Amino acid sequence: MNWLDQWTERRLRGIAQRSSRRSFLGRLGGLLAGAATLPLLPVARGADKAPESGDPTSCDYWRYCATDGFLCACCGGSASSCPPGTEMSPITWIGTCTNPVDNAAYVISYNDCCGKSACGNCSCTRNEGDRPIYQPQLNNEYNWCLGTEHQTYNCSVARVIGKAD
Amino acid sequence: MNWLDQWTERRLRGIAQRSSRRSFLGRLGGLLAGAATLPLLPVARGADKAPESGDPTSCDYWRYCATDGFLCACCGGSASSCPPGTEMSPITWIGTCTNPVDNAAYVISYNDCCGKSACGNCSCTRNEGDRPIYQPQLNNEYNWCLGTEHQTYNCSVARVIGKAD
Amino acid sequence: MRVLNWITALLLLAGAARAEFAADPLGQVEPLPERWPAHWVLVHDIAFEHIMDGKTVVLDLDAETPADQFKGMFNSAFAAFLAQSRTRPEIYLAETYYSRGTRGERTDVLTIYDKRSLSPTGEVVLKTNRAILLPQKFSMQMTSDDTLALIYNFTPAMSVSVVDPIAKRYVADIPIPGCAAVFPTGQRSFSSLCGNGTLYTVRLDADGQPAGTSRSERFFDPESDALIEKAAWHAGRAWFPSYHGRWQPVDFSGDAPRIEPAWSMLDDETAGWRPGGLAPAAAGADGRLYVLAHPEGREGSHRDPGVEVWVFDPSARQRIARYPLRLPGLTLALTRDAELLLVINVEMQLDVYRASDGELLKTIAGIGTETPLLVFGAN
Amino acid sequence: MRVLNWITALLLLAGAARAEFAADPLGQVEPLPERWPAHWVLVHDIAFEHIMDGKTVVLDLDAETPADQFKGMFNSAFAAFLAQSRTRPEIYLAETYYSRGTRGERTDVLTIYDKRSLSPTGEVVLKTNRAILLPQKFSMQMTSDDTLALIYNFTPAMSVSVVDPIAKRYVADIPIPGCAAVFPTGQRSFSSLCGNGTLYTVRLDADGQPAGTSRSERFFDPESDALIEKAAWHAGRAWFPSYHGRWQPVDFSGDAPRIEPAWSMLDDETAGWRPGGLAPAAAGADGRLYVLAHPEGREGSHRDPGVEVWVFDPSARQRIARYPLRLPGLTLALTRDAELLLVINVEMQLDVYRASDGELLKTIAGIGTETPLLVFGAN
Repeated sequence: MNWLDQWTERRLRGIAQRSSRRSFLGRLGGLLAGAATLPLLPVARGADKAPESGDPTSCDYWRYCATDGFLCACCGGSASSCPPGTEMSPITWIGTCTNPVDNAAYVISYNDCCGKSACGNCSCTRNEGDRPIYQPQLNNEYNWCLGTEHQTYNCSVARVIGKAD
Repeated sequence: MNWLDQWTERRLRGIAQRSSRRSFLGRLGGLLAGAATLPLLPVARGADKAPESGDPTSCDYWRYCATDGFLCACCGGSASSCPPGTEMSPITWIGTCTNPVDNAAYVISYNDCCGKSACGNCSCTRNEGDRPIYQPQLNNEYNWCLGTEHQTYNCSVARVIGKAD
Repeated sequence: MRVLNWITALLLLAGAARAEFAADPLGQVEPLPERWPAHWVLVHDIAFEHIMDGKTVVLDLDAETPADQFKGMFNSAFAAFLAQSRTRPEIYLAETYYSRGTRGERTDVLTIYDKRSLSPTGEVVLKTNRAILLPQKFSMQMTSDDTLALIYNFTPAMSVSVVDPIAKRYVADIPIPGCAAVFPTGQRSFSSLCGNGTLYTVRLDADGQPAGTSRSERFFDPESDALIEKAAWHAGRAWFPSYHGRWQPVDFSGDAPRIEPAWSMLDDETAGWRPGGLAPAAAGADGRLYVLAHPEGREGSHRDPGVEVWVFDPSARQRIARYPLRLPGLTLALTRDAELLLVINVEMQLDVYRASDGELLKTIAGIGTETPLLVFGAN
Repeated sequence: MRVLNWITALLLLAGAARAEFAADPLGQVEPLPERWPAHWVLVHDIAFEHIMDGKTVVLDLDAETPADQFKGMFNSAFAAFLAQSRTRPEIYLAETYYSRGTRGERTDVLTIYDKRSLSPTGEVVLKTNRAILLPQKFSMQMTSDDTLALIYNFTPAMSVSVVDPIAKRYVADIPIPGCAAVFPTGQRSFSSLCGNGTLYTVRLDADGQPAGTSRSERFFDPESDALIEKAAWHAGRAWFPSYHGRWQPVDFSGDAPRIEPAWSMLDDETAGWRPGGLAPAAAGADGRLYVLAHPEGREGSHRDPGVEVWVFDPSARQRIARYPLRLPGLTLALTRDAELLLVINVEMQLDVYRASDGELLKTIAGIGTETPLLVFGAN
């Protein structure tokens, strides 16, 4: 993006956040693994949980490598739970993110929380891996509040559902 | 307002515009006559119409001495007509404004145009003469889209309905 | 079919993953406590440019970051009225909807939200005569016994709707000609302020129907020095600020309001100042009074923001402090423990001051609100 | 009663005044012409933060001031789809409403607006399966004979609703499995782009019911170089930009689409550039193609705004101009006479360029819009 000066880049980020997923969302597929930017730390691991580090209210948090929308952790929910009074969409898109603690790849399910207006906090968006609307499982222009009582979009969570390998 | 520095005054204007009549409106009564700030000009007058000068899209326009809201002249209407697709409220508040051309006082009817969301253009608001909600005919916190099919507020007009004297 | 394949694949993937891994559960939604902590507040964002889609945000003022402060939100449509129950974990909204957003058929409802879930748990359909006006506290109130919601109507005919939120029943529409707002009176009565300078009081029977009315003597002159209906309220007593800077106390604890002597907010050093703002006055649980004040008051400045908050001891009828504000404030409120003074400033941020000495503790912004004009301490 | 007195007084006053003075009439509402001038445009503001309350603003680009440019507006709810009739003075919106704003019962409707009044003159209730996605042109189209509206649905099952706006009748819901968007084909058929790299075409009979389907050969590879469905469109022909900078023309004027040879937008001097934006491509009435382009394209940059507009002559398959933009642009469109090039820039303003030489003519802002993502020339 070095063809854009810093001003423009800032603008772009704002626009990307406002337009692309602010309400329309839905990175599917997660073809891209997020790069591990932290050193591998020796950490005690539970047998069946991903080890944790980082701030779930920050867009840099490792689970968000393929997220797109408002982070529920800034909206009264958490990285994996919805804010009070919303409903989690059962239809989801999947990403594969590298955990900086064990440098292993995990399968992440990005579920939307639905039934209230836009939360408006902690926009976090990227278009990598996004494909046109005829490949819905890879498209983030759709509102993915589907299979819920209401289609109104509030925010998105990032649930760890397994190891990728 | 000289106790407020220019920054604050600018803010205040914005807030006054946003909060007080941006959607809630309704200066009634028009107890105050706007001051004539332009010199008296010799102008040919029709027998039964107020002579005109000034810009109906500007908050300084003489008819707006007691207006409060978005100016319909900036919203697809005019100083005295509603934008396409809206409905003019028959319940109105009245002001008395001095016409700078003949220096005479005219009775102005401030009607709201209703049935669509806020126009958003040319906010124009003052609280002089405003009294609490138990004196509705003098209050601009009410939404005055009353007697219309819908109560949604779009903008306000300023109709000359007579000479005050 | 492609979509079905894809969903099947996802389910298989998720299933396979789950078999060997404790996945984060699907469908988890955060609960809230039944009794909200003393430093939680409700910020009502009327969303002027999109008034059909207003909202109320629940904030924990003790938390450090905006993300931690934000506990949740609920929609609040078309300049909704908001009141909290004192005995049930419930919030009531009087809202207006149109079948086609901004047009179509109008439906007014009392919506009941559960504080534990921030979900609507019921509604009562109202007449379509709710007043639509700038949000303020006394447009909807609960009766003192917490059994009935009282909603101010304006068409421009003025009346009060009585609604039973427990039985979810619309009870009555009581005319209050020439009067406005609702002040809970006694156990089950209400009063309204009238354009002729009186208070009009309606007593309700066990069913919530009007059982008698009374009118006070004329105790103020709306022409010379109007009382601002946005009163400070504590323990059944209101202190109305006036345009020219008096406090007018009224005791609403009995079946008929008792008008008490008015006294001045001003002294030599504050001559010419006036109260102002959208919610200019508040009272603490400790009985202190707070008011937003600005100098060089003039006709029309009664909604100008205050550059100071003044603190009064009403029993001594005396000002005990002047707090300069970081930014001029439009709206004033307190947490229920009277520890924190809440000010919506002209930048539409929430400034939190220590009530005891006026020290600025924090400024809360970046919580997704646009025109948050009213704030309530959680009760 | 007080209110009645006041109203009576007003009426008397108005009546008295009228008797001796030609008052401005009560209730006057501006009309619009049946055929809108060539330089009028429709700006669709999705209002992201308040998506239930989006709107479309009608602008006259020849006017000098924002006040004169603003001809009117109409609400457009929940990321509405918008299409204009070519033979009737009508605009169609596919909208979604909830009975309680953001919740309650969902109703999808095709709303019919009269261009002369900007009032809704009718609606057709739809199934509740309309796709809700970022606004784009090919989510709703009229058939080429201008008799039927075609609406893209996604639940995630993919289908197309056929609606007769003249008879105000919902006609059919036609599955298009694995395919998306609608491209009018022949007189009364439509095609959709499919995830397997084909076009799927449905022929409609006189009643608007499906009368036959066909599928093209596989003509693109979504994995290696996806076609962007937001095509430039002119006279029954589409030019799809691809992620990597090809134009893929398709002739939709016959009963089955005819795939034409693709060609590259790029040359040595623009290696590495890519098309991008929310509406990256447009065609003029003169047949020229326009595309928003940005350098240093990479995976994920296909919705980055363009820093230049490139102009192509499709018959010569050749770029004929590069226009640098004042600010990077997200959305591109043209007036119907192809004279004005419309660019929604990253500041959410509308920049108007002369299409023939790329000169910036004016920037339109301050028209009450927030996130105006799509713009249409009036037809």
